[in-house]
Amino acid sequence: MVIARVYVTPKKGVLDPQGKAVLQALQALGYGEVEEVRVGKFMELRLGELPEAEARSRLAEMCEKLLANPLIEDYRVEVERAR
Amino acid sequence: MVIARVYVTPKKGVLDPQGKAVLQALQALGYGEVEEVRVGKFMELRLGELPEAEARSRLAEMCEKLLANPLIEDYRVEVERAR
Amino acid sequence: MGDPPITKALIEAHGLTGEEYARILALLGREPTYTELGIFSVMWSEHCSYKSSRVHLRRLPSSGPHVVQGPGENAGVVDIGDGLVAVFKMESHNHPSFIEPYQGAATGVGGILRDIFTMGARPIACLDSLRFGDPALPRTRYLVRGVVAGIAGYGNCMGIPTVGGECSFHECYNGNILVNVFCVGVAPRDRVFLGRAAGVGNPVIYVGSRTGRDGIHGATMASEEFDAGEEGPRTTVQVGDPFTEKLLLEACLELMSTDCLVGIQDMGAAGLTSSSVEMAGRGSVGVELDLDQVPLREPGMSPYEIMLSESQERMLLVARAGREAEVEAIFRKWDLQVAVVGRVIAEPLLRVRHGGAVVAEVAIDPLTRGAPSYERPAARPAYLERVARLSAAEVALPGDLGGTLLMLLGSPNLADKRWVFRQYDHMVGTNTVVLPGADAALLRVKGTRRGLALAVDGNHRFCYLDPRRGAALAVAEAARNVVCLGAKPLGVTDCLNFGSPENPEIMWQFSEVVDGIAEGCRELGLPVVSGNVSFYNETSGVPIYPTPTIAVLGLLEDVSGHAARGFCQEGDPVLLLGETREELGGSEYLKAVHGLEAGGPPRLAWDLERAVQQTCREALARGLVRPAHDCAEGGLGVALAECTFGSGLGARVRLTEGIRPDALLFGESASRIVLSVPEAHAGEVEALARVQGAPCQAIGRVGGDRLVIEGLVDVPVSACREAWARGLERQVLHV
Amino acid sequence: MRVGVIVFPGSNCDHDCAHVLREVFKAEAALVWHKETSLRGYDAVILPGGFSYGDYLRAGAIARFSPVMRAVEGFAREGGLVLGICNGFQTLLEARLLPGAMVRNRSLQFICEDVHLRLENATTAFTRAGQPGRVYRMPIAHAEGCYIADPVTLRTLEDTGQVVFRYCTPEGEVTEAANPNGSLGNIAGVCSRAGNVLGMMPHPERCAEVVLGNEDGRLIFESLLGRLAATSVAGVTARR
Ligand SMILES: Nc1ncnc2c1ncn2[C@@H]1O[C@H](COP(=O)(O)OP(=O)(O)O)[C@@H](O)[C@H]1O
Ligand SMILES: [Mg+2]
Repeated sequence: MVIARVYVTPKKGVLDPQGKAVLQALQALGYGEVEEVRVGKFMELRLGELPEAEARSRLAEMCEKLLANPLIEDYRVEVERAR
Repeated sequence: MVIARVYVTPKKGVLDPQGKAVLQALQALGYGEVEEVRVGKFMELRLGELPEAEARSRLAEMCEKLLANPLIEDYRVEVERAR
Repeated sequence: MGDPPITKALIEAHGLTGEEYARILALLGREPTYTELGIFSVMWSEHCSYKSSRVHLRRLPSSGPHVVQGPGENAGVVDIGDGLVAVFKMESHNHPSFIEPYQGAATGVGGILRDIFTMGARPIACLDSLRFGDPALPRTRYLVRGVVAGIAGYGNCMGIPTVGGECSFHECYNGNILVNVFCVGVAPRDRVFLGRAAGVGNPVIYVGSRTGRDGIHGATMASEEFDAGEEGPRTTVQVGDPFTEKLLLEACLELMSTDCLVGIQDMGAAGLTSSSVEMAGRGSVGVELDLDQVPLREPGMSPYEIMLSESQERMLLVARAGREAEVEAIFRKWDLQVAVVGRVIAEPLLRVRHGGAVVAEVAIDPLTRGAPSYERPAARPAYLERVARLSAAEVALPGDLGGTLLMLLGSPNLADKRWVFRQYDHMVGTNTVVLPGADAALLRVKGTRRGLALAVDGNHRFCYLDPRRGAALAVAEAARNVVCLGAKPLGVTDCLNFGSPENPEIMWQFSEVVDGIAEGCRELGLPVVSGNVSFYNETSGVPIYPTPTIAVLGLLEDVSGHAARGFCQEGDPVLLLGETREELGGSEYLKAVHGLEAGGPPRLAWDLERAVQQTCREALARGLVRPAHDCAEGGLGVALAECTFGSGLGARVRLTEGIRPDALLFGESASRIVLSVPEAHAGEVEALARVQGAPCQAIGRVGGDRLVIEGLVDVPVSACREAWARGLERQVLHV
Repeated sequence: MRVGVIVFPGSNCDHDCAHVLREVFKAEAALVWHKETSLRGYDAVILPGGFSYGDYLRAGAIARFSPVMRAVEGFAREGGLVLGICNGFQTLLEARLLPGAMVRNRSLQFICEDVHLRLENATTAFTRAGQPGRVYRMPIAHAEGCYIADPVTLRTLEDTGQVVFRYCTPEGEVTEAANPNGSLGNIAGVCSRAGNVLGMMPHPERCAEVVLGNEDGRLIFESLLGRLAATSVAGVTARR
């Protein structure tokens, strides 16, 4: 079984209204030490049995097509073989 | 400077409608190997200079209070000292 | 993992009393299984059995010429002509929303929507009645944001507009907010479906989402008060999936256009248990379930968990035998789960199998009609003596009445609620003719010339000071609001929110409120066709104020003939229907300016109320009136200011009653409506009022950019508007 | 002359669009299930508003892969008229039939209210009945309506007249205060280079009837149906 973790973040320079709102909320709550926040998505996928290299290339495709919008988002994939 | 990464995921057993929709979409796209998807949040925070232990405890607080909803979400924090 | 043994502690944890358990033993002639204990506990919970309220609810009038279906089904049904019916009901989701405001409110919307479309009606509108605690508390802000976002999140995604409602604040809700949601749908009169099982051998079919471990014991939770310190039980949070519900709505309506369906009911509180038991009960048959067929989200769920799960977005239906494949095809088309999970049987009992064994077998009747019903002791609360007195001497007249008006307009309860309703899609469906912010919402009914006017109302302070009159005033006001659009009130649904019924003082309040509603409905000829009771709204023994929410549905024969919104023509005479008496008791002004909650609520004379409503409706029907606006919280001063917000046109008014100026401006005498009419029509309106016996005075004229109430108030309209428009943000949201 | 209104799972303005076409304009409209693979027989296609697939992940991201979208792509490529309203616009962006992307409103809240729009391009098939520079009032209802594009794309859109509507004041001034969601350049609607695909966040179908108190949305339907009538008279409609 393969476990994949996909991290999707707004591209640098792209508006991140959510990050801005979280930053303001944290500062208002007294966490003045926080200087910047970016909010993205985190996805955990469980895949059936398949070779790691293939898993990686399939996941890259899924990201390009669906999981991220490459125009505005960056993504990163981690693959781990479980049990 | 401290960089923190916060991962927020739906708690086990709690319905994850987004994950369900993404799973079905991936399967329909021909990625039949995907068996489960959970969709959560990923946040990157930049904090000012402060000791790591303190950063960790402050971050745990922020998660409990704001970044995650402990009733329905789990969270995990990674802290890294940059430059 | 075997079932736990049935111990005293386990029985107590299920909210069953010793007596109730003894009854279970007698009924079964043996010890219940764990699953059976669970079934009894949810079916006999306050939430499902109405055990403390049933004896009282009977006093509500529920019949009338328009009533197609009164209480007892998933929602009430009234005839609106042209072969159509309106299906409507209100539900509370108070406890879950306090624990997790977004999901609690969202799943509340999901639940009431299912109650409507389960009857074959496409929902066309929701209204929400919200009560929060002290605006100064950070938690209040958090709850407001979460609840509003949750209602928006669910309703918007479903494509059901939220077209109105109310939102107010009082410290009595600090530990128990109220989230009541009303929904109305429209269906052809001959295509109304009931939650009834029938036809021995017919399949019982499960559709919608899979069953998970969510919300197990939600129904018993709604029947217990919160303990101090904790923010409520932590195991019951359900997450809503409006997308799946939208599919479920479309699939159910598609199924209903065939003739496969015998009966259908949503799985709400107490899930599979209450839906199967109630359907069997209404049809006087039994149901046999095979839990191995239920689509599960998690492996290894026990029969107890499957029977009690409150996973959202599920329905149970009975189809004609032999038509299973058609039903399956429809739900598959919409990517939903569908499974035959049982059969209708002749013996009137619920038999549940799991892994080949029978894990529960219980007669239906003791779970439904035969459930416990209590006439709980009631006692007039001691506080009433204390709050009844209000001496005028205690209430100092403010020096600057214009300033007081501005302050009231910006106070959380009276301020503009745009921040709330702009987060709701209130136009989807393209039926919303009068948008949120008016006395009532107005929806056109496609394919006809008709319109439905909808309003929800309730004044918790009046009900605290005098539960019976407060409730009657709520009925009068909700009806009056509908009348202000020119509609004729047709029917009522209610949501009754109270503390613990085990407290005799609360029970007294409840009984009085029921009598007040009954009186109001009788006097105005309105049937109560559905409703909901929510008890145990208290934290650490401190109950909320008695809070009935009343929703009225009204019918307008010609939707294009509705009233305008606010003053719109320079020089128009301003008329006041009804009369202003020296009544400060229970007013928003007393509370906001003087910190007092005392005195009796305003008097209510039904002859006067009817005369005012008749006059207004008749004048609107004849096209004599531009806007009509109900005069309620904040009194005449606030009502006049509200009339200026649309166009920015002010008015000059002269009030001649010889009463205290603050009572004149801010007293909340009932049965009043402000009209502005074209000069040429003023005489006819006055004549109409005379015929009806409604007092009607010309109090001034529209014009200018100031609101002038001679000798009392002289403020720019823009200042009123500014105070009002920013009030909620300033005082509640702090943005 | 037949307009297809696509129904994705979660579309909720599909009936509203069909209602306006049929009842207000007496045009022929059909609901097209998202699993259809052909648009043969349709003269124009509308992707309606709503929450296709719950707007999970990103608005329009999943709908974009519905079988019917292959047909929509082909239809657009051949010059067919495609209108995306709100969620339909978002889906057209995800499908790359229009340039740019949508992110959440800067307030992070869903916003439902009337806005004012300045018509910037009255030459498209969807706006030809209007006057350039005129101000229209239409409702918006969305949470992800903040339009963004990279600077080069934006420049091109401006230079080629692909910006069709802009949020403005009632007087027609394009100001920050009149921008409800933070869209770059106050952009409320854009069309494809060829002009046959339009995406707009405001809902014209919600303001095309007297009874609803606003008829400014008629612009879109009158233009579209007028164009179709013109082309069918000219016999050019033979496509497909
Ligand atoms: N306050 C009330 N007034 C009139 N009818 C009521 C009232 N409360 C409940 N009812 C009726 O009792 C029945 C059961 O209530 P309901 O709230 O539907 O139970 P559930 O929450 O399990 O769906 C419904 O027909 C409802 O309309
Ligand atoms: Mg119900």
